[in-house]
Amino acid sequence: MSFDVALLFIQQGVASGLVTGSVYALLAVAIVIIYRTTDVANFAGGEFYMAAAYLAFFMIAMMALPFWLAVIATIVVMCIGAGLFQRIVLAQVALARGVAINLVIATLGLSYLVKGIVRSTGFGDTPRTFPSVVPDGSFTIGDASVSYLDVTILGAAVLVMALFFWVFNFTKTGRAMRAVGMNRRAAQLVGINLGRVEMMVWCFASAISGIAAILIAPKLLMTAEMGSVVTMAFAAAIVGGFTSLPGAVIGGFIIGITENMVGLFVSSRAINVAPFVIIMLVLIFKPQGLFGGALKVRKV
Amino acid sequence: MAAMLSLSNVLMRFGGIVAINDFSMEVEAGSIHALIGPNGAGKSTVFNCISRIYQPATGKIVVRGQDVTALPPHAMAGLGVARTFQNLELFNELSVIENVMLGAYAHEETGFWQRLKPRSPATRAKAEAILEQTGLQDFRDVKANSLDFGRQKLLELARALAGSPKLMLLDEPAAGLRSREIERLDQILTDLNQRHGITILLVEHVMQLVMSISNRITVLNFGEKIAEGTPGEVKTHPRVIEAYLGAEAASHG
Amino acid sequence: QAPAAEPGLTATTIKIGMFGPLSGPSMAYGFDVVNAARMYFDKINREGGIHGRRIEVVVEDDRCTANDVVAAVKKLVEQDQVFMLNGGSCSAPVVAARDYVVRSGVPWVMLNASGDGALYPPQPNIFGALSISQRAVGGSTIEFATRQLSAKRIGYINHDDAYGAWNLEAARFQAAQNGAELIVESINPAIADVTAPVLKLRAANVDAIIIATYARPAQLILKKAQELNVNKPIVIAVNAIANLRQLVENVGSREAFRNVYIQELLAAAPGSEKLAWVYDLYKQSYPELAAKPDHPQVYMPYGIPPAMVIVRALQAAGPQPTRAKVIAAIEQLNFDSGVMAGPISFSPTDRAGQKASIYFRFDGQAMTPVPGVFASRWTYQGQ
Amino acid sequence: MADLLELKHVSAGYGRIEALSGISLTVPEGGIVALLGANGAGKSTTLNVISGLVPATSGEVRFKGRAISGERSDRIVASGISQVPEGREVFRDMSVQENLAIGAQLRNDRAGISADIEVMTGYFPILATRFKQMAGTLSGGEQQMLLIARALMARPSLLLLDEPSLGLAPLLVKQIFDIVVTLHREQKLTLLIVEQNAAVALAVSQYAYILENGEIVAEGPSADLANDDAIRRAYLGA
Amino acid sequence: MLVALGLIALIAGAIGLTSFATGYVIYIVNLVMVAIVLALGLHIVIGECGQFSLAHAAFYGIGIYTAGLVTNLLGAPFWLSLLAGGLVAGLIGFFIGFLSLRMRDIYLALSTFAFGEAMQWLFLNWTPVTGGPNGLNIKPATLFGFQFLTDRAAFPLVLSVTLVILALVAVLHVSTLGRSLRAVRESEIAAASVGINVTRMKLTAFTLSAFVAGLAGGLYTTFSTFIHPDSLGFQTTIIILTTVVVGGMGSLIGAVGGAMVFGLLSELLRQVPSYQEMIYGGILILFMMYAPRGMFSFVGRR
Ligand SMILES: Nc1ncnc2c1ncn2[C@@H]1O[C@H](COP(=O)(O)OP(=O)(O)OP(=O)(O)O)[C@@H](O)[C@H]1O
Ligand SMILES: Nc1ncnc2c1ncn2[C@@H]1O[C@H](COP(=O)(O)OP(=O)(O)OP(=O)(O)O)[C@@H](O)[C@H]1O
Ligand SMILES: [Mg+2]
Ligand SMILES: [Mg+2]
Repeated sequence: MSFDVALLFIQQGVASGLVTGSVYALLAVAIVIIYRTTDVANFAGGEFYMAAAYLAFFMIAMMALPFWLAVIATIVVMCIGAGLFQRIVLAQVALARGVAINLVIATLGLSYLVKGIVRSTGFGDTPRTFPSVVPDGSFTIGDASVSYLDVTILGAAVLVMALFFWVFNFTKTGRAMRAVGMNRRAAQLVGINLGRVEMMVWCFASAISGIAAILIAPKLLMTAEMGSVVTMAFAAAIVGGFTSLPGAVIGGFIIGITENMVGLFVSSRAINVAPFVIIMLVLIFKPQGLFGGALKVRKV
Repeated sequence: MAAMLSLSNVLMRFGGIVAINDFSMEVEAGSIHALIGPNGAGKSTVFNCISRIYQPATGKIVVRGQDVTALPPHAMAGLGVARTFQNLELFNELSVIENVMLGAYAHEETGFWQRLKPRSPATRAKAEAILEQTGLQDFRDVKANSLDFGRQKLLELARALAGSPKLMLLDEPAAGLRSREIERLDQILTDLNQRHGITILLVEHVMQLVMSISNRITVLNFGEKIAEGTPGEVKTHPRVIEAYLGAEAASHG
Repeated sequence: QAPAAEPGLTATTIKIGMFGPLSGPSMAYGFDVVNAARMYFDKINREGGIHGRRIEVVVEDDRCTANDVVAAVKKLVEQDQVFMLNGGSCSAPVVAARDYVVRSGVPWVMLNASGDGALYPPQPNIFGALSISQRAVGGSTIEFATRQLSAKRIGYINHDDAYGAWNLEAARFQAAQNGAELIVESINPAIADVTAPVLKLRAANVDAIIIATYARPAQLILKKAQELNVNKPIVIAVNAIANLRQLVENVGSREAFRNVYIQELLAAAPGSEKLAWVYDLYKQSYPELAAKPDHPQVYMPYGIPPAMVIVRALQAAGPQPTRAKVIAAIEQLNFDSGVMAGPISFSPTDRAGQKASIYFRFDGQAMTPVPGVFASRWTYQGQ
Repeated sequence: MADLLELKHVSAGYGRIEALSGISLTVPEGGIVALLGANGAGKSTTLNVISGLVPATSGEVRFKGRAISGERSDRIVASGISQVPEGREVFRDMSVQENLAIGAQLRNDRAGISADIEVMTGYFPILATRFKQMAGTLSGGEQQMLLIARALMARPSLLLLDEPSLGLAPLLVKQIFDIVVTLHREQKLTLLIVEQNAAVALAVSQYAYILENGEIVAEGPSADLANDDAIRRAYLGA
Repeated sequence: MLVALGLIALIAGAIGLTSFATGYVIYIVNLVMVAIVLALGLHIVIGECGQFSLAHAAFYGIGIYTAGLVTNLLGAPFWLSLLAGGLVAGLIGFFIGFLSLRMRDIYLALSTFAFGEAMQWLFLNWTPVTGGPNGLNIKPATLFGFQFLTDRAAFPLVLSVTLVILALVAVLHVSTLGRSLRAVRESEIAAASVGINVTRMKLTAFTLSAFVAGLAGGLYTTFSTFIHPDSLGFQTTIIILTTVVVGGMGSLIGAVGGAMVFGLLSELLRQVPSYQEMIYGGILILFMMYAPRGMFSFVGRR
């Protein structure tokens, strides 16, 4: 391979990897927020994203709603749906003395349910898209070609992530969310409305998934199986440390870029296994992920 | 008399905080030795260093003549060291009797195949006896985490006893007990010490207990030893009064 | 076998066991294919059946997983006692039922599974590739690229699964024969970012790119090729892109279709006059399904030829059919279905029914047929 | 003095276990009431019923004349009841500062909150030196102080203390009870104290209840109880 | 007592089965027994030791490929293939356990998840050994020169191996070893303080769990003739995990019962194709809402 080609590969690989990575990062943020506050690894994260895409599709392409109206409606509906799931299902699991794994299996159940519902509408089979936020076309940076859509995705993703980072770390609501994640009893004793905070967390997370879906469906296309990218989001979250929001974001970029580098310099066959190899390597050397903090001995 | 336990020049840091600083002490075999000091002085940290949960930066820890500074935590039970925890570390979902039986783990047969044998009757009998001794026999099959706080503390003591220890490290065993139970605990500990010859290192804030049963007391403040001696000596030591007991408590006595 | 009573046969009925993915992620590959075959059987029944016997079908869901395919087959054979089998839409899992079917001796005509793993080496009672075999797909695309597009260096993107392994084998064979060089990029069907394979093919300066993947990755690749300014001809092999308007919409611009060819297995473009009867029959038979969006599913017509094979073989086997007679009859078949691009034929040594495909040029709006037939020359040589 | 808190025939339990069987008690406004009893008597359960963490199966809890049983715990906190729980329930991965701030979760007066944090570090100077340390790594006593301070940050009118002296050095026990008495005097804080150390509890309180197996077996002015022989033997040691 | 009676009834029923049931039913029963063994394996590491391993399908696959290859290449009798499958899986389980020792909770779960995905990729791409995307054809199992060609013939074999494994896991459960695994699950610090070598316990659990999963793989090859990597992915792990959780975590009856109920449920659901995903999802949700401690929690935890 000549130097020029290698240089081109690196540039294009990084550029495309950043964009795909931002998709992973957004979904990873949604996963991490839920995990940190409710201890649940949300297996339905992918289906939130899928459901949001179909909702938006339905409103834009079938009902011909104006784009922005559809976007807002999608986010609102997602938020309410996830909130209700928390309130009706997860709250009851907790009430019945379920532990974290029970909640996880409940989200798994939800994911089957949502997939089944989407498939039964008949829309699930053919890959679909809906008009993207931005016009077609691309430009080049160095040797890399980047589409307007890509730039928008990256920009919007970073914006959304920054916003949620701020909410989570620097607002009262965010503090309440973190408190619930640490000690539910104590949170109740300082006057936090547990139910509301948990509902809000699910609502936030699914809103993020909704935003991701609207940004990305035009790029990755929709099928009933599109939620499987959440695997990559999990990978991103793990690499980043699973409890760290910035970690999830950086993890997303790492996974996105590595996929491309492996595809370009090793083999296209290896693209899909690359994230898992990264996970294993990262965890072997840093058992808490890159930003998960030091391995702590519990004080007794 | 030989030293059951000796620490020399132990130093333990957490980030910037020096939790124990150049600390040395000796616990005589067969004695009840108390380690007291204000909250945050580093008492539990000393325990954690001895039971190998923390690795001190410098210093040496010797148990019954053997340097244990490089041993893993699980090796300590085999050396006859058992402990309880300040904030409870029970096997929550297991029954009371299972908790106690696990305490005897280090003395059961080892080896993969032997351990596959169904529960050994000897261990069970021993556990039953200890439940009797600690008054927990009625709770034998209850899950540990549904006991009230006081009984959970007692269960920890029972579990430690099951290990037939030579040295017991007790981190605040009386916390949460009321006076009558403290008296009972006093009796149990004295009995263990005198009849079974178990050496006890005790961290405790309940002075009523400490002063009545200890042979010797070491006082820690900000990770450093400020006094050591018999209860009588320590009680009147000005630095101890100032940092720990307070004038009133000392005068009551 | 006792000559007296063949299972699944009465004086008035003949029982056929059908199976395919009726649920779950692979549903798109077979749900309506099963429906199509079923409606064809119904049509035959309405027209009087076969030698006075009505065709009775028992349908099982095989979920396109190996264990479920085997469970479905065993249930049909042992519990429902069907006369013969008609099923299978997914290539890798159907292979799992091969040994059992061979041992039990039940004739099996696959639905649209390419099923190469069960067809090669040929087994006495298994017939398939009624849409096409993957070997035939791979060989044909290379033939098209070398003969029609005069390509010497060919970029070949396929899946890393059973599908891909089979079509690649024949593609390699044909490329060697035609003196072309093959640059292969095998991708996972679930891939999200196709930058690497496309960019590598651009850098390798290939003369043409063949995409032998499912619809979603194919569309991602087309889109990426446009973004990365790849202006070489692109051939899309069989992949269920029936709705060409959706294809253009998904790719995002007509620009991307400057130089695109589409392989087709059906006798004519979907929606054309020639196939109208199939779609009409579907609407008639399943009004509720037809009202759903995206129905019939893309592969629906592929269910007709297997049903035709069964009907013709039963007719040929005479009023007292046995499994052996039916197998012999299938071996002799050679007919034009009117649905697929080429004739359907078997022989004592060849169990793959349909091998031809035709090509269209598609400019984002209109389809222009490319004259000629481009056949794979790969044949089974033993293992 | 009006009754600030009133429990009428309250029962509660965990699954099949009945922990409280129809207890009644009152806490007058501005008073200090002690609740004594053996381990497992149901003292913590009582406080948790008041705080809304454990639902009452029957009976009624009234606060400021209003029935609060069945209300959500955050509403109860908002109405002016704070609890210092047993078991060191701090927010382990938050700093001391954040733990204090979150105590004022239901308040919106920024200035008042930071002033109160000052006040708390005045009461408990050690917390000031640990301001940025994660609460989970504090020593047991430090955590106990943090918990009291955190509860006070809500500016409650009724403070429930569950074994405040547990695990504290003698000097600190004295300090904490001094602070409690000071708060009671200066801020007119009403207190319900659960305490193993009956001597201390009876010394600071005006009225006391004694709980056994989920039932109130004795009650009376603290001074009287302290002089009652049976009580002395059972709770005060020789 | 109840358990023993149930077991006897089960065995009697199973033997009766061979005489009148169709080969199809026996096939399903065989599959269910493999599911039981898989669930038992996962029970050891999750239920007893509290370590979340999400690579169970990978160990199962290793067992299948090893046993299959040993049968194909060496013509070994079934018990040798079975054991080989278990041992190789156990060995790799030991290695993975070793790498994962420093990890806890979710990190452990996710690193094993990554390992599982990587293994599936390896199965798919290591064509010379696994047959890659073509899958691997497995010759029928043999014993004393007798070939097990049908499900019916293999059934007694599958049943006895399952019972033996069940018995072994039950012994583990009541043994000192089992108790010390549970101690690690409840509190590592306390476990160490009573003298339990926490590291060794975790390794033991990982290894045993992988060993049993490998045995399940070997068992599968006694009545199946084909394996494809598609069957060995995360989906499969999730199904096993689900059976263990819905049955009741930490309970032996739960693991076995969960595997039976879900094995049959899965087969029943094939009869309602268009709704099965929704029904399955709904069932999971309802179980978690109303019986999170397990569908057999009312039988009493063992
Ligand atoms: N794991 C840790 N990380 C950081 N700091 C720690 C850790 N463990 C202990 N410390 C600090 O070390 C000091 C001593 O703590 P330790 O728990 O030993 O005190 P103690 O004497 O047992 O107090 P108490 O009587 O209140 O239990 C404290 O300031 C505590 O904050
Ligand atoms: N979460 C729980 N699950 C089951 N039983 C419980 C639970 N919490 C408490 N109990 C039981 O309820 C009874 C009352 O417990 P509670 O904690 O109120 O006692 P307490 O008086 O505070 O005791 P202590 O002085 O030991 O703290 C006890 O028998 C206890 O075992
Ligand atoms: Mg301490
Ligand atoms: Mg209490």
